[in-house]
Amino acid sequence: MISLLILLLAAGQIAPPDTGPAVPAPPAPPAAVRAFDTPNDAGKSITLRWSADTLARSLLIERTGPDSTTIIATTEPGETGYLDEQVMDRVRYTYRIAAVGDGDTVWSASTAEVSSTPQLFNTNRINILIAMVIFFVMVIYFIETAKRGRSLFVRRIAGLDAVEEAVGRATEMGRPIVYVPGLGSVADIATIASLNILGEVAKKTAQYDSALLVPNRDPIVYTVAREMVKESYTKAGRPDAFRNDSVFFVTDQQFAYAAAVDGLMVREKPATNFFLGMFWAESLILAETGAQTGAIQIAGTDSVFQLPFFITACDYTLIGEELYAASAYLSREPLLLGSLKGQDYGKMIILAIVVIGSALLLLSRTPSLAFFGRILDFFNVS
Amino acid sequence: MKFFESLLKLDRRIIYIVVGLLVMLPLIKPLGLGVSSGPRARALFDAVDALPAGKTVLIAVDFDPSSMPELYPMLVAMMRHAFAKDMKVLLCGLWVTGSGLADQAAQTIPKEYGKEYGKDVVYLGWKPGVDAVILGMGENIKNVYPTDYYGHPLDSLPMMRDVQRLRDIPIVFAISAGTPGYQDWLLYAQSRYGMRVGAGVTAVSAADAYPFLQSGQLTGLLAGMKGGAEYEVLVQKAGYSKAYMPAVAAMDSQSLAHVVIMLLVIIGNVAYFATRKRSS
Amino acid sequence: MHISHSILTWVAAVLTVGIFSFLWRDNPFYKFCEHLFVGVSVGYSIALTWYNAVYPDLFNPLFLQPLSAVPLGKKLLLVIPLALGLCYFCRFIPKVSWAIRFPMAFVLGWGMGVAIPATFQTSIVKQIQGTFLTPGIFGRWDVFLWAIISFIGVICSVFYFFFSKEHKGALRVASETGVVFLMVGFGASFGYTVMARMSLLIGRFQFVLRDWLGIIR
Amino acid sequence: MKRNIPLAICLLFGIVMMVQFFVPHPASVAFYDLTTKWVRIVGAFALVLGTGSLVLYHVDKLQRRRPGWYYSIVTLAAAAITTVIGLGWGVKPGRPLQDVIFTSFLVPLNASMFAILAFYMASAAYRAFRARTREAALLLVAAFIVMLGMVPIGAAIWGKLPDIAEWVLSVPNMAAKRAILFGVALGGIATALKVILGIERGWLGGGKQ
Repeated sequence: MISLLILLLAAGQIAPPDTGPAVPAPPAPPAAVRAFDTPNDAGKSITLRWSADTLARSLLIERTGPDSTTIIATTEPGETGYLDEQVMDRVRYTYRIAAVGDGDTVWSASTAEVSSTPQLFNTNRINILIAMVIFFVMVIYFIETAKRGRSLFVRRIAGLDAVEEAVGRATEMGRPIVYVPGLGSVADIATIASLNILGEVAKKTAQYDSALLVPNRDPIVYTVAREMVKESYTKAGRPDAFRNDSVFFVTDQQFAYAAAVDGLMVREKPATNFFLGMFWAESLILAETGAQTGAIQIAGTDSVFQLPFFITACDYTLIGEELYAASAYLSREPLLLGSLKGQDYGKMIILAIVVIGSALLLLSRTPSLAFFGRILDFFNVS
Repeated sequence: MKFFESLLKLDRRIIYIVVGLLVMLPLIKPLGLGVSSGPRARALFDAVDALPAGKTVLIAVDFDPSSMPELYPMLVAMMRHAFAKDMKVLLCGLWVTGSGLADQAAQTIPKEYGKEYGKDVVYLGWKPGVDAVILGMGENIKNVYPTDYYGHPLDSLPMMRDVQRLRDIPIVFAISAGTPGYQDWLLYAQSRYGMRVGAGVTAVSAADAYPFLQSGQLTGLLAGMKGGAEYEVLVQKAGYSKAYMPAVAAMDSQSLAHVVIMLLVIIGNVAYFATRKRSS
Repeated sequence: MHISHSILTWVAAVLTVGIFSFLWRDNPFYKFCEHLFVGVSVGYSIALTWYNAVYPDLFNPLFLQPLSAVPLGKKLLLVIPLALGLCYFCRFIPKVSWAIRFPMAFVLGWGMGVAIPATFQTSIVKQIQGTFLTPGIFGRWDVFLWAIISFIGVICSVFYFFFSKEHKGALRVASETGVVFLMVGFGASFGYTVMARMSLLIGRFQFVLRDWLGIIR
Repeated sequence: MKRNIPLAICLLFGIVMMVQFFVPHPASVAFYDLTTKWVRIVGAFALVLGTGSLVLYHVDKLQRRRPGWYYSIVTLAAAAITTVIGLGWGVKPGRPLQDVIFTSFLVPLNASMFAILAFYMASAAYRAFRARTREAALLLVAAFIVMLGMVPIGAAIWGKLPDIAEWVLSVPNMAAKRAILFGVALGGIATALKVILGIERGWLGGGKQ
């Protein structure tokens, strides 16, 4: 994505193909030759700029260091800049550029002394720092207010109201619930959200005393899931009801795992299937087989490519962020509700920036307000 | 209503057989559902076609065997186009897993036009590093590739005498299944050496390439199997090749496959709503 | 119809048919191919991990290189990832299985620390820039119309994801339009996925018909 | 001790890497390269952990002669042979691991597994993709337009179809993707922040103090 933008900016600098014969008159020396320490870099680099309106055959770049004067590069006449990366930090250099004509070479005036230094802060990324500070302050502020007991409202999420009903249904029919915590690792946000929801669902299966099956693909997620379910059963006051083989590791191979869970669903005929977390191409195999067994299916993922299959094949689908909000919604835990509120305000700020920014940018068409055009550059990334 | 119920209980295997046959048959006997060449494929074709004989076209094979069905036909079609116009083809690649494919193309396609390795086609092989490779080739190809994929020193290959560095090559056709790929050729080859860049990509990543088309950085774009088929048709219509066109045949299968999927969804829904109306 | 004589093509063809046999019924031939697949892919990732990460970054500099090549300071630094990595093995020892949290803490902390600024850069700041309406849209009528539609689409779809307010009144209208855009977006990626999967299936048939059986040229 | 030190490590590296992003100084770049190597090494050990649990699973299946135990021999043998070939002869192109194992085993197996999904999609299209809700119906209509627009048969049916498919992909689809990206990005950042600050402790695995 980043390179996308650099490329678009680079569009303007396509060097025009060099056409036309060199005029025999002696070329004028390059004008406005400037040298400065390359900004926002790790040092050892000096940038040269000049306006070459000469019709020379080529240009010579000469650097004068404390102990030597050498010609470091020859470039095409069309070039107007050069990056010298063979310099040492904190050493003073001066530069000269020559336009080479048919018989003679004309030198420009040499630049002022310049030395290269590494920078401690990348000023191009100030916009990201501002965005980070604003968002962090908001999330932490709302978590603190939630801690002080202020109740925070969360809108109804269809898929999650069905959890209560789905667990009840499983108990009446005396059939198990299959909970697939996704195929991601513990470092994936969707897996963390899914494990939190598993904790809530386990509390309900403990209360209703219905069977719960949790097949895992990642060995580490397996250990975390087992702890989560055991803890939920003790919190629900039913430590004895926890069955050791309800949470188990299957295989970490994507399609072998999908085939194994399919076999489980066809054999056990669960009343409810949960598919919450990270999914890839196997989402379709699980959702389609699950639909055949007649179970209620509640799915949720942040993977845009897999959501279409869940939406068409499952009864309820949590789209992207709804999966993250689910654990806050089910647990009503102040910390989670607080951060959810922070995210909502983050979205509001983004919308405000987009609307106001667009209005100003459109106004910048009128010459007097042209400076609004620079809003776009503020959002450049590098 | 009995009919709809039995329809709902249709065995999956019957669906598999139907899909399997409909996809396989056109490969054996192409239906020729007609591939209309879009503007993007034509732009690339015209750019290459306008080059004088003797010029060299650089093709970057930046994909691996798993995206071969979509991208390999593009490589073959471009090579046929260049050879038919007595142009020379220089192959290189930023993906180590693509070396086998470039080698296979370098051995099979030139024979169709009586072209000789070293004189009309050279395969440089793979080298680690992306910006280092492209920038190095910009200064002097021999710095990056002292020898070609088969170990011949570059000086011993007649074709390489008038191709010292990227400025001597008018256009690079970057066939990429991801990164590294055409974006690197744009970032390094075009902005620094003014090379024109054409891109061949998989269908899934085509949408990401559109901005580079609108900005004029990409000289043309082939997207997925359809893009390959469009170029194959252009090459054949211009009389440059009469060989079997894998992408065009595949497009017939792709068309039938899409139609089958849509019919299945429609039938499935009709049966579902019919039985539901009766039961509710 | 001239069948290929290369052993490797036959191996690939037999494995292809083995996997496809699962469509008819789960059978021993498929189970063999599936278990072979699991074994080969595990072995392949071990070899790649050894040559691309463990040997060049740890084993060689720490154990093989003499002190002249790799100074003691660097070697001691390398002991840290080695120790963290070994903690993973504690998972098999019940008494100290909690030690697995050290490597997880490092990988999670490092990963999240790198991800946060990068996510702000690519998924927020750049996307905001892309969503702005710029004077350029006044060019042609359709460019103007599509720019307005996608602008409204982004705003309404974001409203759909609002959690802290009940979707009533204006917010309800916005989120309803948002759902329309979301569903059309998912439909588009569904269509794309169908095409991508079909190309792979066609690729397999081309391999079987051309490289193996030689029915098509 | 068992919880506070891991939380401290997580907090330390989280904050340091966030700050590193803004500092172009060579020391900061060197720190980034050094820790990237560390993450790759630790990740390699995690792979050994995953393989360990896989091998234990199959060895256990073998010892207990559980149904289908002979397949475990296939997995263990294939893993051993591939590892020996890989470690013995190297991973560079031209070596047996790439030319034989990758090209004639992994590529066909992988491609066939994915190709099977095309068949699953067909059966799922018939048996599960119902226009049960208004949203699902909208999704299917958009899918039809894109699928038809992308193949020559679509253009044959109606000349304008490819352009409409192009429009669906570049206007509504792009808007929806961008909106989801905002939401998922903020959600992900909030969760990542909570993990670094130790508010989100699920990964510690609950239980023991």
